[in-house]
Amino acid sequence: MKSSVMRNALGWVGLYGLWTTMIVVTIIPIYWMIVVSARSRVELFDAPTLLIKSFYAPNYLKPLTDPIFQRYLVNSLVIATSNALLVTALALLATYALSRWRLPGADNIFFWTITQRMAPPAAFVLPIFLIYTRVFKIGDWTLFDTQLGLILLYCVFNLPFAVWLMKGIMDGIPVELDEAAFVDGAGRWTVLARVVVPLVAPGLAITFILSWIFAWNEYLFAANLTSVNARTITTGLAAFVSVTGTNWGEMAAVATLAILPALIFLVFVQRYIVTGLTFGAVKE
Amino acid sequence: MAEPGNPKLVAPVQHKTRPRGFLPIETNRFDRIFISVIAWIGISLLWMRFLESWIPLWGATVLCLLLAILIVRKG
Amino acid sequence: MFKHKLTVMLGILVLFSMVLSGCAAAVPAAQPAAPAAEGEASWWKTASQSASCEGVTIRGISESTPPSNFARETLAPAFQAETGITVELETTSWDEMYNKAINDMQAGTGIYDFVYIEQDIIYQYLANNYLVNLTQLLADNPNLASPDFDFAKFTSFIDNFKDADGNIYGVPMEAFVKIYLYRLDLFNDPAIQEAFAAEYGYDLAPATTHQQYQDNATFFTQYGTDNGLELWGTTVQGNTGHASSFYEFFESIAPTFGVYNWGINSENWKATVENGGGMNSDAAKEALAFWVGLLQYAPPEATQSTWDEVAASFAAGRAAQGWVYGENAAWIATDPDRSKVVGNVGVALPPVSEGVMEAAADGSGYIGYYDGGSFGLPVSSKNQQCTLLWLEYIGQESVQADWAVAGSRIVMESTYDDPKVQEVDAKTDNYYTLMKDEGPLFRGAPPFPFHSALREVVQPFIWKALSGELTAADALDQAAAAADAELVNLGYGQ
Amino acid sequence: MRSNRMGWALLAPTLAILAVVGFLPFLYVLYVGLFDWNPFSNQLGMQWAAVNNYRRLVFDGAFLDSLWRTGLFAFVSVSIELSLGFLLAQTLVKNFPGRTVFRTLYVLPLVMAPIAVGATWRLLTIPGFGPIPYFLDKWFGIDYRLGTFADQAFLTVVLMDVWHWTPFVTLTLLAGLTAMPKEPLEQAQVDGANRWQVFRYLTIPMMMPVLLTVIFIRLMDALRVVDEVFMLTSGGPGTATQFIGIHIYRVVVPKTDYGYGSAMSLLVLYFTIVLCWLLFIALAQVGKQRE
Repeated sequence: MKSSVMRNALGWVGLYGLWTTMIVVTIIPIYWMIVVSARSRVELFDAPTLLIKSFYAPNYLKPLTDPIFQRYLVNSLVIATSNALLVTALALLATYALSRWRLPGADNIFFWTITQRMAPPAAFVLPIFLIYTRVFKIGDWTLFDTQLGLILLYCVFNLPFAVWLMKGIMDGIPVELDEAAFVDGAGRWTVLARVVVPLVAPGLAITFILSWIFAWNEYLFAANLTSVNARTITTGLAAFVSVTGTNWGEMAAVATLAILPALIFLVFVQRYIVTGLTFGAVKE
Repeated sequence: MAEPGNPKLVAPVQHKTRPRGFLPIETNRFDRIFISVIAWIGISLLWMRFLESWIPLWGATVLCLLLAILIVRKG
Repeated sequence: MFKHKLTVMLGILVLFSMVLSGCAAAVPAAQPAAPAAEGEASWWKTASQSASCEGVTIRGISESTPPSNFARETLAPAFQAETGITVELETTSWDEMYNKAINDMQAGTGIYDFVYIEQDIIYQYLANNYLVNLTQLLADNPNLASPDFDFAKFTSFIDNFKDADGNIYGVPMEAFVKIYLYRLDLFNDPAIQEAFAAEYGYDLAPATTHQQYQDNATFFTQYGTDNGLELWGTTVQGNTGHASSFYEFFESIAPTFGVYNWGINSENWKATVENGGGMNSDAAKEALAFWVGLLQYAPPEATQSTWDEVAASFAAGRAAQGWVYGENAAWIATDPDRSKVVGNVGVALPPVSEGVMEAAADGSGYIGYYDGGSFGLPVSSKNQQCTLLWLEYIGQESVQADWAVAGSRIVMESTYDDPKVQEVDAKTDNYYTLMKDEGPLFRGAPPFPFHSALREVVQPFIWKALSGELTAADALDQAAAAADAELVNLGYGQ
Repeated sequence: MRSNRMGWALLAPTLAILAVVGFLPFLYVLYVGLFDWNPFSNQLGMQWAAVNNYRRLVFDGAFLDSLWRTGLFAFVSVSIELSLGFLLAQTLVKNFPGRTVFRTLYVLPLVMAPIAVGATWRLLTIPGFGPIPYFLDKWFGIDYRLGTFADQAFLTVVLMDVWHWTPFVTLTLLAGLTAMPKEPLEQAQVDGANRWQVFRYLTIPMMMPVLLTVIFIRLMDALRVVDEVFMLTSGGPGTATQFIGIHIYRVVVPKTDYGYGSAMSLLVLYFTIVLCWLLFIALAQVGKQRE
């Protein structure tokens, strides 16, 4: 009895020890970023201390009051949100189709689509650039440097993933439920909206979140397929590494600003992640 | 995991499979074509690295073509 | 309940993004209002109207540097007020700028109406016929030739942007030399001078030979250690994963040892000594060994430093001397918000081996890097006439002085005499004067059309020498062999 | 029976988008990979090269080194992420005071852009103002310079990847553990199995599909890592952290060797597909066995 109490206590100590360590290790880099963002250029090379002694506001104010930076922020929000919505909707339709119809060849589609995410991206910049500027061209309008261009492009990375996530969850919804609704006289779309969607909602939520985070964070294509109008905040980050002395403070401030929306977002929806992220691999 | 008859376990999409061939896994036609292509590329690369100084690449192509036919029909 | 929440959340997000889209559309509209034209229409207005450029938007790309930012923030709005032409200048990182400009010109898509051309890449662009002949374009459009613009007013730096027939392909927008900076407060401290003389038997001074440079570096590193200071003897632009270290070695260090043009023989396009090149010559090996040896007297961040961080290290007071790009000289010497060594920056010519200074003086050699860039007009541009006006606008004498103060760059002779520039000159230990007088001793990158391809092949060996993985001699032997192979691969020197 | 037309119609938008922005570029890369094409070489334009690019590739030491280095990186970092993630996920299954707080703080790195992760770690590791070199030197006397020591650079990159991605692994495994039926575990404990036995013979087999899925996803992304490593070390010192994504970037972008770079890219894609396909087959087999 006594030993079991001991073991229990040890277990608690171990548990909290482990987690405290993990949290400290996790937080320090982010915290350091904030520390740096609060320092002016001349303070940067002072001996490292983990305390924020003073707050150098221009690091934040300069980007925040710069209309160009504001545009980056808005673009990022629009692109990430639209892309996540598009991906979630398409994945819902696609997995519903895959799960409820016997489509010849469809069971191979999943692997084929996910292979698109595997390619090293650098070599694909040129072809996509050419397609955007040459093929999608109406008069002077092209997909280059438009929000739509990036929204569509990110589907390549997010859709296969989303289909994968949703497929397992969709397969877990009994067909009988659909059929019962059909018997009651509901149409296909009604069934989808009233029966299926509520049941797969956690999956939709997690699909939305992961797509959103990816689209918010992507850099290489955003940098190469935009010029002035559709640039995103990650490209702004890279631009802060400029010639006359790297603007570490300002860069840290921008990086901090860049994770804020994602962070707020994550805190609100975090609890759905655990229910949605099973990839259908474990069926009850 | 669950009792028979549970609708969840009826795979909603049936694999269009044939009785097992010599490959260790169940395959449909797409899978076998895919395996053939993978094998083709792999053999050609190895051929270029190790054998091409003695036998031209056509050797690999012929070999792979035969292998592909075998896999697609009997795999 | 879950469904309800989710719907609300999605609804809010949709609404949010729609509102934001609206904002996004509104942002570009918030341009500074054009000041009303005074009196009769200016020459710019007339020219713009005659080419029906009013309301046209031209777009350019450049590196995010102070000169480019000045062009974007100050010159572009002023130009728009004069002509009604909107200039959208995209300023981004160095790598990205090249990638996008080349993609655009290669594919002929015409996204950019003007691009930044660094002095070292122009030969690649000319070989591919990417650029419009500006001399010709001006001659063809006499109505667009501004009386305030003349190629002859530029410094000789403009020669970098000429083809064999003397036609000009770019309007210079920045130019500077890579200079030897040292700390006046340290070098002029009597106590330090005494200690130095006692140890080395000669007087402390900015180095004119490599041995002296090394002595200075050794001394100040020791001085820093003894006094518990965060001070080292020299900077080294020695990033072991970035092109900047390649450039420092081949364009700043090697020439001072008499190894020019990256050690490549331009007669037969060979790099190895066996084939008539000089990349692995004894002088080059000595140069690399000297430079890598400096790392022990450099602050620990040296092997992660590009041109940016070298300037930052020097500005933070962590180095007593070093090779620093001249574009940084002004802010290091004058801006107390960014620099701890304001007022203490000395400027001198870099140390050289015997005979190199003489070779530089008679034009057969050079002692360092004269860098800079221009704005050029891609053939694929759809608004060539309107862009020509913009290029002439930035090439007027009247806009140069403020630009020079903002970005420590000078492209015209007359700018040196401007009082604003002379004021900064006094604060920077006469950097501008030195650039004016001694500029001809420096030279830009050799006119190689294969510049970046070859750099990519050679630089890993320089990185490995810096990280100690290879000795200087081995690194250059391997680099030269690799360069020979790549040149053949690129179709040069079969 | 329902007609298939409706099913295809629902799939159509997905397939159309993937075909245009995914498959079409792939075909173009395939095409370019058969040419010698460098706009800055002496011969302008594309020169037909058949499979010569691939022939060069299989003998290209720098490429093969980089491939091997990437494999090592992916193996090491995914192994660590998996073991650590599994451990943490298991502690999170039980409810304990503070669990939600821990979990929320712990997933912060997940939302950071790779490029911001690289920047953050650079701030941490720069000698002169980063705390890591400072404290390593002060407390342990370790000379820590990413630009000089290859091993330190490689380890730091692995550590950064672990820091960035273990939260994702943990969450996925946690979701799997949460969804796992409880009865067999309880039954086993009643039958007197010890913890290790339960873990080895029940948890692991039941979690196999989730584990394989996680490995699949992480492997796929680790093999094409670019942004954060490029920001932290730019592939240095020398080529110590020049993973294949960076290597290809250098060939395609600064070197503008489009033909060779495309071939390289496809070869890497091939290896990744084969690796992931094997995992996928394993996943399907596990799935079948359980039914």
